[in-house]
Amino acid sequence: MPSADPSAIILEARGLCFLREDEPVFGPLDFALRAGEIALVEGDNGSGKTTLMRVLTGMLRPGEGEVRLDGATFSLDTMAGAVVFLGHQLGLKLDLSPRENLRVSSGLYGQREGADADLALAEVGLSGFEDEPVRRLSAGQKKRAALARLLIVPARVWLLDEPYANLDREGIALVNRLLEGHAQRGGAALVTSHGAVRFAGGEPRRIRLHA
Amino acid sequence: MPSADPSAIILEARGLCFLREDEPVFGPLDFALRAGEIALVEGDNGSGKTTLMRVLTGMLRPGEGEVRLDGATFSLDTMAGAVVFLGHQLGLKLDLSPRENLRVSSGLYGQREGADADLALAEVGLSGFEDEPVRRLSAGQKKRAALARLLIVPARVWLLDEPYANLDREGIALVNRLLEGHAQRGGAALVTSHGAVRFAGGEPRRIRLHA
Amino acid sequence: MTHGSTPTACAALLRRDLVLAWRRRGDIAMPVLYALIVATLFPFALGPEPALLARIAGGVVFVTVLLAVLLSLDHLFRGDIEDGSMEQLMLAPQPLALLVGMKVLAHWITSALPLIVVAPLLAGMLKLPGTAMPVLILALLIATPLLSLLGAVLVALTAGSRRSGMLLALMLLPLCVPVVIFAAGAVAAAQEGLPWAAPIAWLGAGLVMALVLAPLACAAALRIAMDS
Amino acid sequence: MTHGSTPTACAALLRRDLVLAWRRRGDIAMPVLYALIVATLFPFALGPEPALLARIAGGVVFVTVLLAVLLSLDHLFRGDIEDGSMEQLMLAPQPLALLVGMKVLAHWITSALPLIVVAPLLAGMLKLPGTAMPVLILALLIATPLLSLLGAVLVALTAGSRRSGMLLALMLLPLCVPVVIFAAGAVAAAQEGLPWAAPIAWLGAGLVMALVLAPLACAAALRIAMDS
Amino acid sequence: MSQSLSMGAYGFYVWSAVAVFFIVLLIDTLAPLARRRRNLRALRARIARQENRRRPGTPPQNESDA
Amino acid sequence: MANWVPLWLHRLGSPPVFYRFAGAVQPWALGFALVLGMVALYGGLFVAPADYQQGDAYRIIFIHVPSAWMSLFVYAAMSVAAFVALVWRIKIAEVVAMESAPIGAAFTFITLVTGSLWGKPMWGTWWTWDARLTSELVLLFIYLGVIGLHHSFEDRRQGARAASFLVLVGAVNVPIVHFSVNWWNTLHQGSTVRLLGPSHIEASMLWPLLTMMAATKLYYIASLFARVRAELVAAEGGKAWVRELLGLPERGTP
Ligand code: HEM
Ligand SMILES: Nc1ncnc2c1ncn2[C@@H]1O[C@H](COP(=O)(O)OP(=O)(O)OP(=O)(O)O)[C@@H](O)[C@H]1O
Ligand SMILES: Nc1ncnc2c1ncn2[C@@H]1O[C@H](COP(=O)(O)OP(=O)(O)OP(=O)(O)O)[C@@H](O)[C@H]1O
Ligand SMILES: [Mg+2]
Ligand SMILES: [Mg+2]
Repeated sequence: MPSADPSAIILEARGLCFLREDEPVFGPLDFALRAGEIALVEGDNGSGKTTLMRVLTGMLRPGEGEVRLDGATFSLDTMAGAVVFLGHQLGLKLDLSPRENLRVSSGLYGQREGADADLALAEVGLSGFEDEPVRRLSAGQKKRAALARLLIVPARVWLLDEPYANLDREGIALVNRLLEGHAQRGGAALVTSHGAVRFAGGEPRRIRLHA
Repeated sequence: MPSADPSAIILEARGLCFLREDEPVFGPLDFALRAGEIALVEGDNGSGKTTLMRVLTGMLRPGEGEVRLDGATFSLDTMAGAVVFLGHQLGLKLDLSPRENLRVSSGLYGQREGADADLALAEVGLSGFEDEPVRRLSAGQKKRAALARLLIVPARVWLLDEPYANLDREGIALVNRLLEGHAQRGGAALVTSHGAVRFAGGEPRRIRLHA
Repeated sequence: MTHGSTPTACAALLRRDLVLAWRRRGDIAMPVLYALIVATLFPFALGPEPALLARIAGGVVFVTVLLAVLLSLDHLFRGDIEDGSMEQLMLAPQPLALLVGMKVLAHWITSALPLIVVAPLLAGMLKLPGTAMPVLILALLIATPLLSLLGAVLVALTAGSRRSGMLLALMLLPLCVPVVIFAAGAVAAAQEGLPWAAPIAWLGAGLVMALVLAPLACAAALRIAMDS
Repeated sequence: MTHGSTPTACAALLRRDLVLAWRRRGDIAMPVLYALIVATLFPFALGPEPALLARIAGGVVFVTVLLAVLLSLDHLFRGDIEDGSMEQLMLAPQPLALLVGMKVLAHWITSALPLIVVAPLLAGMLKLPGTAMPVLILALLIATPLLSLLGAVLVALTAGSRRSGMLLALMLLPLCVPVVIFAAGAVAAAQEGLPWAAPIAWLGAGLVMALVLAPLACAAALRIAMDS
Repeated sequence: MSQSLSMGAYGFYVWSAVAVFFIVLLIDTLAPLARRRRNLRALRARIARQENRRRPGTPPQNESDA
Repeated sequence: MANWVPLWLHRLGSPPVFYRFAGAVQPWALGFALVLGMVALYGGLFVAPADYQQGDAYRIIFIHVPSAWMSLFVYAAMSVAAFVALVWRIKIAEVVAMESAPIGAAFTFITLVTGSLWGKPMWGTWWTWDARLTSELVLLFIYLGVIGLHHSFEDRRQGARAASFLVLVGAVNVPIVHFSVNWWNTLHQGSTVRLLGPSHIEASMLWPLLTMMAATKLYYIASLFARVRAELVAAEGGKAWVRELLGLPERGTP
């Protein structure tokens, strides 16, 4: 792992700003995420949470300011699998089973030590659905299948866009459990939510966006 | 309006059951919705809420039992616009603006007296976005655009599948406001949720599904 | 409270589909481009002998138009099903067959009509004699709505499936064989100065039947397809 | 913790696309059937004269293959973009151009290869003389990957909802025309007993260039498409 | 006999036709047998999976307060 | 109409009954088909005399014509089943219609190949765009379309119903394709060769032909029943009778 130092800043935004047709979508943001930190991005509908996430993945180019990963300016080409993103679109192939979907992810991103697809699926509550095509899962089950990816992949930064949506209470607890585990392993995570759901693990950092 | 009698049963399920490959997805259900009643369908992920909704719209054929609308067995052909359904897929055309989408709905379903597209959009908090293609709206804004349809269309029965997902706090209050108004006008509604969100308007009926 | 009238609903849907097509007018250009490419290709592949080209012009134009229509048919209902609009259509208090008919009409206007407009150009490139041109246009005007309607029934059947446009092609072929034979036959007859009214009349009869039956069949097929 | 190696990632992606294709193996058969159908339509439209058919056989086979390849290319990236898999690919610690190359390879294997296998059958049905058959296969073996690669760039450009992509597509689509012209030309030459090595060599040169440049262009185009 | 087997000059055509007939129908006969076995195996697996699904949760049962 | 037909059909419409019935009939049908087929082939290939015009090549008739006949017969049977399936929603009819398609496609394929093998020595070409040949090819496409549509659905019954719909649409098309002989100016290569009407045929040639026709009918029944049984196991997976078949306990009892 490149940065074993627990107090090291992993992800940092400096004066980050995204412009769409020269209108700022979100204002200049400054924040730094250290190893083991979870930050909650809060804001109303349309305040720019998803846009911020896409900027942080490098998919969108920031209008002003910059994003730094492990202290270096980063782009799609240089971040080398350090980041995993879970968006409104889950990135699952409907014709593959959850297990096969996981195998693709671990092929692309590598596999965390000791991680196992079936264990991960059991942990997100999908035992018995390992071989069902994802097409046949309910909305919440699909979300869980996507969450299983987080348990497999060795990325240090998790960017989760509304991970709580479509999940039942047990599923919300599951997301919180996953985040706590990740923080304990020294990862960092940025999670968007509408504040309607209380994040359980300690008091997280909050980044507030205004529409 | 066919049934002005406030105590009349609008939507009724008798021994309703759906089988998928001969496995029951949800067990025999009996419930009756009267004018002005709102019922909450609760259940964990994969317990069959969406499936129940699709059966109630007539899109899926019940395995056993029957659904009655205004006392008559109903099917896609006989219900004549009495039902409006909002599912995980919102039924919005991404290339049209919210206003254009609303115009299509009112063309198909007719328009409620005194209803106006721009007023409805303002009520769901989309003023200023009337002419933006839906593609450019955020997830929550899309949901709001779909909700605006409820304000326009004269259907007496609303079937809402997870209307709260992707909405911020103000959006959740909006859905509750819409439901209360609908109940006061003598409509009936069935709403699924995971119970993570508390329904505000009085104590609603609850229908519980178990996986 | 006003329940929507059927004409309003049809107009709203037709208008929606036309606006959507206009928003993506690039996609309208695609079938035309395919057709142009195919037409350009033949002189290259066969050499520029006018007699040979003239001989095959009618047939090539029809096959090309058929394939181009097929290409665009594939998307007729898919978008509506994927984004949940089809459920809205089915729940609307209007006869589904009529609504489906409107969708087919919109499809014909946006994909077949441009092809008919460029058909004289294509035929000209392939040296079709000018005398046969009016017959070509007439045959296209009758054959393309027929193809759209027949195609729509099959697309509706595949609506709930995870299918590709190719399955559609396979299913459509047996249905469109007679159409192609009649249409190309009429043009060939006109080219040789023979009477061409009979095949056109057959096509017309087919079109009338399809206009009545196809929307009903479509609606029935969609009901089957959505019931999953 | 094991970071995925590039070969592993490529293998995983290739495997995924092949499994997906296998799950929908009906779709693999489809280009083949489609080509068969088109080949069937031509005799219907033109009449069954063997000499005439033999004359156009080469051209028809290539136009058909072009259409079938383009038809199936249409879905190359769309599925991945719509379900969010494309974001996963772009964030993976692997060169995007390579991953895209894998996708094109999978596409070629599942849609062009079956076509090449049935091409002799098609050509035979259209009375192409046996002497020209090896040249036909050779030309197809070089032309289809070229079409897949060029088509992939085209599809990547139109992937976003951006107008500019459409414009570039209009410029790129005609690029496919020379490929078909050279390939059909080689077959026509072989049919007439003329030397056919030159057009094949041109095609080969084009393929080498496309193998290097097209994945890079694709990756760049996809970045643009996702950046909205 | 060998003369009768060679079918004049047409042995190749006749025997190919017979061979095609038998091969195609043989495949057609064997396919459903294999499929039945596969289906039964898949069914056992599916039932096992479904038992597995039910184990962690409550038994299937529905209620409503109507 | 006598009411035993609907009664009998009604009883057979129950999947477990049909499963058992098919299981009892299938081996016999297959056995008789094999025996009759062998007898017919022996008669056709060795006993019947060579044709004075075509020499021994005409012996392909004993395969080609029964197969060609079956390719149409199976379509007819499939159409009836499809109609019943759509109108009365009978599961067995859906399964019968869908499982007929591959068999019909197999016979159509055999017809095409054996016709080609016959055409090469007789007409000097493997393939010509004769109306009858082409319509047979189109029939193959219809079969393949039905099979493709059936399998492109997630849900079995839905796929079966959609494909049944296509069967009926295609059935309307079959006569059209046949009449296209008149509309389409073909070369009509085959017309001179097809002088063998069954009535003109010699008895030593006729009996193997008729025997082969009976054998193919029986084969169709055998293959259809085997397929239906295979499909029923999957389609009725959750039902008690299949669980019993698997030796599993009733659902609900732990
Ligand atoms: C690919 C080539 C061929 C195909 C697809 C084909 C197809 C057919 C079909 C579909 C039938 C059944 C017609 C019906 O029952 O209504 C048939 C019958 C027949 N075919 Fe062929 N055929 C082919 C080649 C040939 C050749 C080369 C010969 C002989 C030289 C031949 C001789 C016959 C005869 C004698 C019948 C008997 C039925 C009758 O008299 O109508 N066929 N063929
Ligand atoms: N198309 C389908 N084919 C087969 N099985 C399905 C299909 N859709 C859903 N299922 C299964 O049916 C069950 C109920 O699904 P449903 O979508 O109704 O759940 P839900 O209550 O809406 O869940 P969620 O809260 O996650 O949306 C699930 O176990 C699911 O796996
Ligand atoms: N592709 C796009 N093109 C143009 N504008 C866009 C696009 N996507 C989003 N927007 C606009 O940018 C703003 C921020 O959108 P974003 O999706 O980031 O919001 P969000 O905070 O994720 O909201 P939600 O909670 O509803 O998901 C919104 O006003 C939206 O209308
Ligand atoms: Mg968002
Ligand atoms: Mg649901």
